[in-house]
Amino acid sequence: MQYSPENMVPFGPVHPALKEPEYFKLILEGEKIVEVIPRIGYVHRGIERAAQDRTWIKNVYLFERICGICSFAHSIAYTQAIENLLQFEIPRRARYIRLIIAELERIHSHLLWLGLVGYWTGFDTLFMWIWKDREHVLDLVETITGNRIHKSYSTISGVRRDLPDNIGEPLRKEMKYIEERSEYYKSLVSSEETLVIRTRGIGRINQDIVRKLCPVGPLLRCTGIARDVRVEDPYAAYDEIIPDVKTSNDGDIASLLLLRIEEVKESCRLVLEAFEKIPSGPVKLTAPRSVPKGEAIFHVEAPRGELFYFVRSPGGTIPDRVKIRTPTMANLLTATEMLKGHTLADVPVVLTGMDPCFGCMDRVSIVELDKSKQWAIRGEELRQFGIDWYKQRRSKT
Amino acid sequence: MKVGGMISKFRKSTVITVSPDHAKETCQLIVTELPEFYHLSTITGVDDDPSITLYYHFWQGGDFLSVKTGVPKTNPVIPSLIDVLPSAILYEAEVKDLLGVIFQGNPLMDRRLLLPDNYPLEAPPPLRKEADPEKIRKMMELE
Amino acid sequence: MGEMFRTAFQRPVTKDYPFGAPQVAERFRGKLDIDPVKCTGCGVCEAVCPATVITMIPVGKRKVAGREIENKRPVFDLYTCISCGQCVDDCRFGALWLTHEFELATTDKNSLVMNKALKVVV
Amino acid sequence: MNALQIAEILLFPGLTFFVWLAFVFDWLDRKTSARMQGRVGPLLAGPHGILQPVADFFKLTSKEEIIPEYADKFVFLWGPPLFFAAPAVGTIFLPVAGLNALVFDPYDLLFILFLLAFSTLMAAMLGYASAGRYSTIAIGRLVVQYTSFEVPLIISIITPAVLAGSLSVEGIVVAQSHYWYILFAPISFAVFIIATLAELEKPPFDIPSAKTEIVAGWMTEFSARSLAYVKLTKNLSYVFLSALAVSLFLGGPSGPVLTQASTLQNLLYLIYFLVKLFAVGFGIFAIRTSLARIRIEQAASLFWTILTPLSLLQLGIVIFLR
Repeated sequence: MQYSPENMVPFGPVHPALKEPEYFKLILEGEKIVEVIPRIGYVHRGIERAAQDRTWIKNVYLFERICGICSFAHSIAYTQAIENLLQFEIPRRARYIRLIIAELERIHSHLLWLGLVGYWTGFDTLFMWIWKDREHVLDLVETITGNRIHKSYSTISGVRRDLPDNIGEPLRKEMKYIEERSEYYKSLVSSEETLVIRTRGIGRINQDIVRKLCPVGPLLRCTGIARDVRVEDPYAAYDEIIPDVKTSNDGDIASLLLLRIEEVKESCRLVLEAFEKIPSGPVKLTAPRSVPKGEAIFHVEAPRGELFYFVRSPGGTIPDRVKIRTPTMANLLTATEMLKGHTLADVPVVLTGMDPCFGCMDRVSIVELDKSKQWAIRGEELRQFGIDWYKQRRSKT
Repeated sequence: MKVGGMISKFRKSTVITVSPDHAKETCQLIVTELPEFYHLSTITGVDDDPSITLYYHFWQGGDFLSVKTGVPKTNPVIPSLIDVLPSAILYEAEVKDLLGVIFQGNPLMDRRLLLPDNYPLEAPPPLRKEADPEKIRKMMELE
Repeated sequence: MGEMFRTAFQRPVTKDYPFGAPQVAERFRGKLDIDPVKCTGCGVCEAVCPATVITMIPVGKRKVAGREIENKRPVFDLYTCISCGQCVDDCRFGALWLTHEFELATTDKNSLVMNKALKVVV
Repeated sequence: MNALQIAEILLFPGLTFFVWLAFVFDWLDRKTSARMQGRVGPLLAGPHGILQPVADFFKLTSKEEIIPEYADKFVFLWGPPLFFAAPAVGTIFLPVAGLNALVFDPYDLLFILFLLAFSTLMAAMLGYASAGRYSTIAIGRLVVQYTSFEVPLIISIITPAVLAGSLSVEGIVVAQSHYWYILFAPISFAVFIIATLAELEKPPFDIPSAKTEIVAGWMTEFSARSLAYVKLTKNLSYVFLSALAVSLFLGGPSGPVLTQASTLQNLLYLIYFLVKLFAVGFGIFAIRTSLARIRIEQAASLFWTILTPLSLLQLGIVIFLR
């Protein structure tokens, strides 16, 4: 379908359905989507350039502000990359605490996404309920780290403060509560008829698309490939507390829903197990100001997938280069692949399928692939085009 | 490795340093030859004055495999990996925009990428050493 | 459907914040505060602050071992402060801490500039 | 048409009463769906936020009206009041206080059917006049949805008419004085409720005004005055259709009458009518909060393949019974 301005419907950049500005040019044939051209870069802040004139410690607070939802994943990825360079062995208790906070963040991120799917299929009640339950996790995180989202809890040589001592009882209560609720949502999602017909069979991807486009995280696991950084390349305390990787194999939004609920339950189990087995001991060592020369690669299983950090130090207090590749960046091509062949009504649902976090991804972006530039179409043109397009099609068949 | 290149191994990631024209061949070997499913994590570009070094990071199971090549700053051109790994289109587009490396065969090369539309054309790409933010900001105000 | 009626009769979870008291966790990181007496003007907090909030202001002279040394005290422009608490951790003299106060909206910016530390010495 | 009748039409059981009911329904809808979702709902305007819809209406009318450049000026300006007229006129035929309606006409049921069709036509006209891209897509969906839910709606309205043997709402209400038609035709009552959900564009059928895909659907380009009218009309048709359901299936204001004094009788009828009206209203609120939005072709298939044969079957039973 040759791209022409007449049948192009803009979706974004500022659109009530999308929380962050991104812009998808949808080439429609009637209501069916034929071609999707993402054009993003509206929230690009040049973080990688900014990192090059800040010291190692200051960068910790810069990188955790890349994404509002997976901020702790960014900070542990960065701090562990530097600990690699320093050949540092941080205390075991700090690694356990990092695991607990990372899993709490995964629960809060998945619940946020589940609520959004409800919102985008018009099911506001599910959105309200899930976000009501998510508050429990956020309050828990606030009692431990002092802030709901920007936890600023992990530094280069471990964790800044120990767990509050009376945290055991509320932690167990909240985890049990979240497990119960996710059990209820699991049954609701597969039984609620209006939700099922909006999500089953939508945005189907299979293994060869995945092998070609390399998505990461739940999008990869929903096609049956069990690939999780926590298991394959364990960091923090994942070598002692092994998460078991959930997969499903029909790769549509419904399976993504169930997969993420399973992961929430799995995270609850991990948090409780880590809390039972946590060793005593210090949580922080004194870290040197400067990092020896060298380069290090570190990746972490953020809620949305593999978050990749490449840090290169010239041997001083200022980094030479920090390369960050966020999971949404890898998933974007697969998402546009999922969109093809569906109707306009499915666009928000499929877009949430990959759980986009454009704040993360927008340090880099892709531009539209088409050639012709500006367009200004009026309602009548689009309608007129639709009418004679169908007339001409009918005459052909 | 069949391709001439220096292999250095530190901690969990192996780096194969190759000359620019062998880069594509090495990546092709990694993807096709090696049995496990190699996942292209990303392409990193670093500006070390005389040349721009590019790393192609592949992730497999526990360890990393990075193909490292250097491209002269005067004419930073290198064949693109699109036909071998379609997902590379994203990462090449990013490196092109931030460092000005041209990847032959990548459809995004002629489009302005993540930089704002009023980023001055003659200004050096932002991540280059000689790009000084104050100067660029003044240039942008003029336009 | 059943769940709906059960939630209908439970108490709604909306917190009546503007009217009721704000519920804040014990470790909440709010506005920065300083104890001017403990502060010795060493300047470590200025070096470590990610948001360059702190600037050291010369306050007077001090004689140490025969040499005249500038005496400096920090001034905090809390307008750009991100409440990360890095300065609190790195202050050896325990002169800084984070309060629970978060209602910082004001009509003029320099009401957020905190120069309490200057007053004591001069 | 003496002064009392005009006052009755304009004031008590007529226009202002129903507009006031429309505001109360909107408040009730927002409050209950909020409570069911664990929220508090409107709180500040008036006791428990009951004046919130009224406050919204007057705030909107005071705002500046923006007319899109390509819009068809005449329809855009005069459309909303006309759109408001459709349900407003319909309310006259419904008996509220007392068993007889304000205006009696042997064939007023047909006129009500015309009014339903007219309000959807007006919605399409308004959306098309505002010439925005989102509204043109919304109009396509609106017309598809209308054509699919209209047939079961008409069939489910005809069943009580066949039962009562008369084509006027008042006739049907009178005929139901000792047993309500819901006992005989429960299926058509259910079909009627589902069709009203589709007519009012409430979830699961809020496809034409799906806020996550096409902004506010055919209402996207409306701003101050016209938006206030459109919102009020949606609430008014909400009240009108539930009142219609009450009169056709639940016997309107009829109910056990204790005294002979006519004023007390009318008061009693009014109370019965209001109780039934709010019961139907709550039913629709519950359905509205618990369902997700389905796609347009799924809605069309739901209506054509399931609801139409069902209501035909019900019509057959009723004719056979009669």
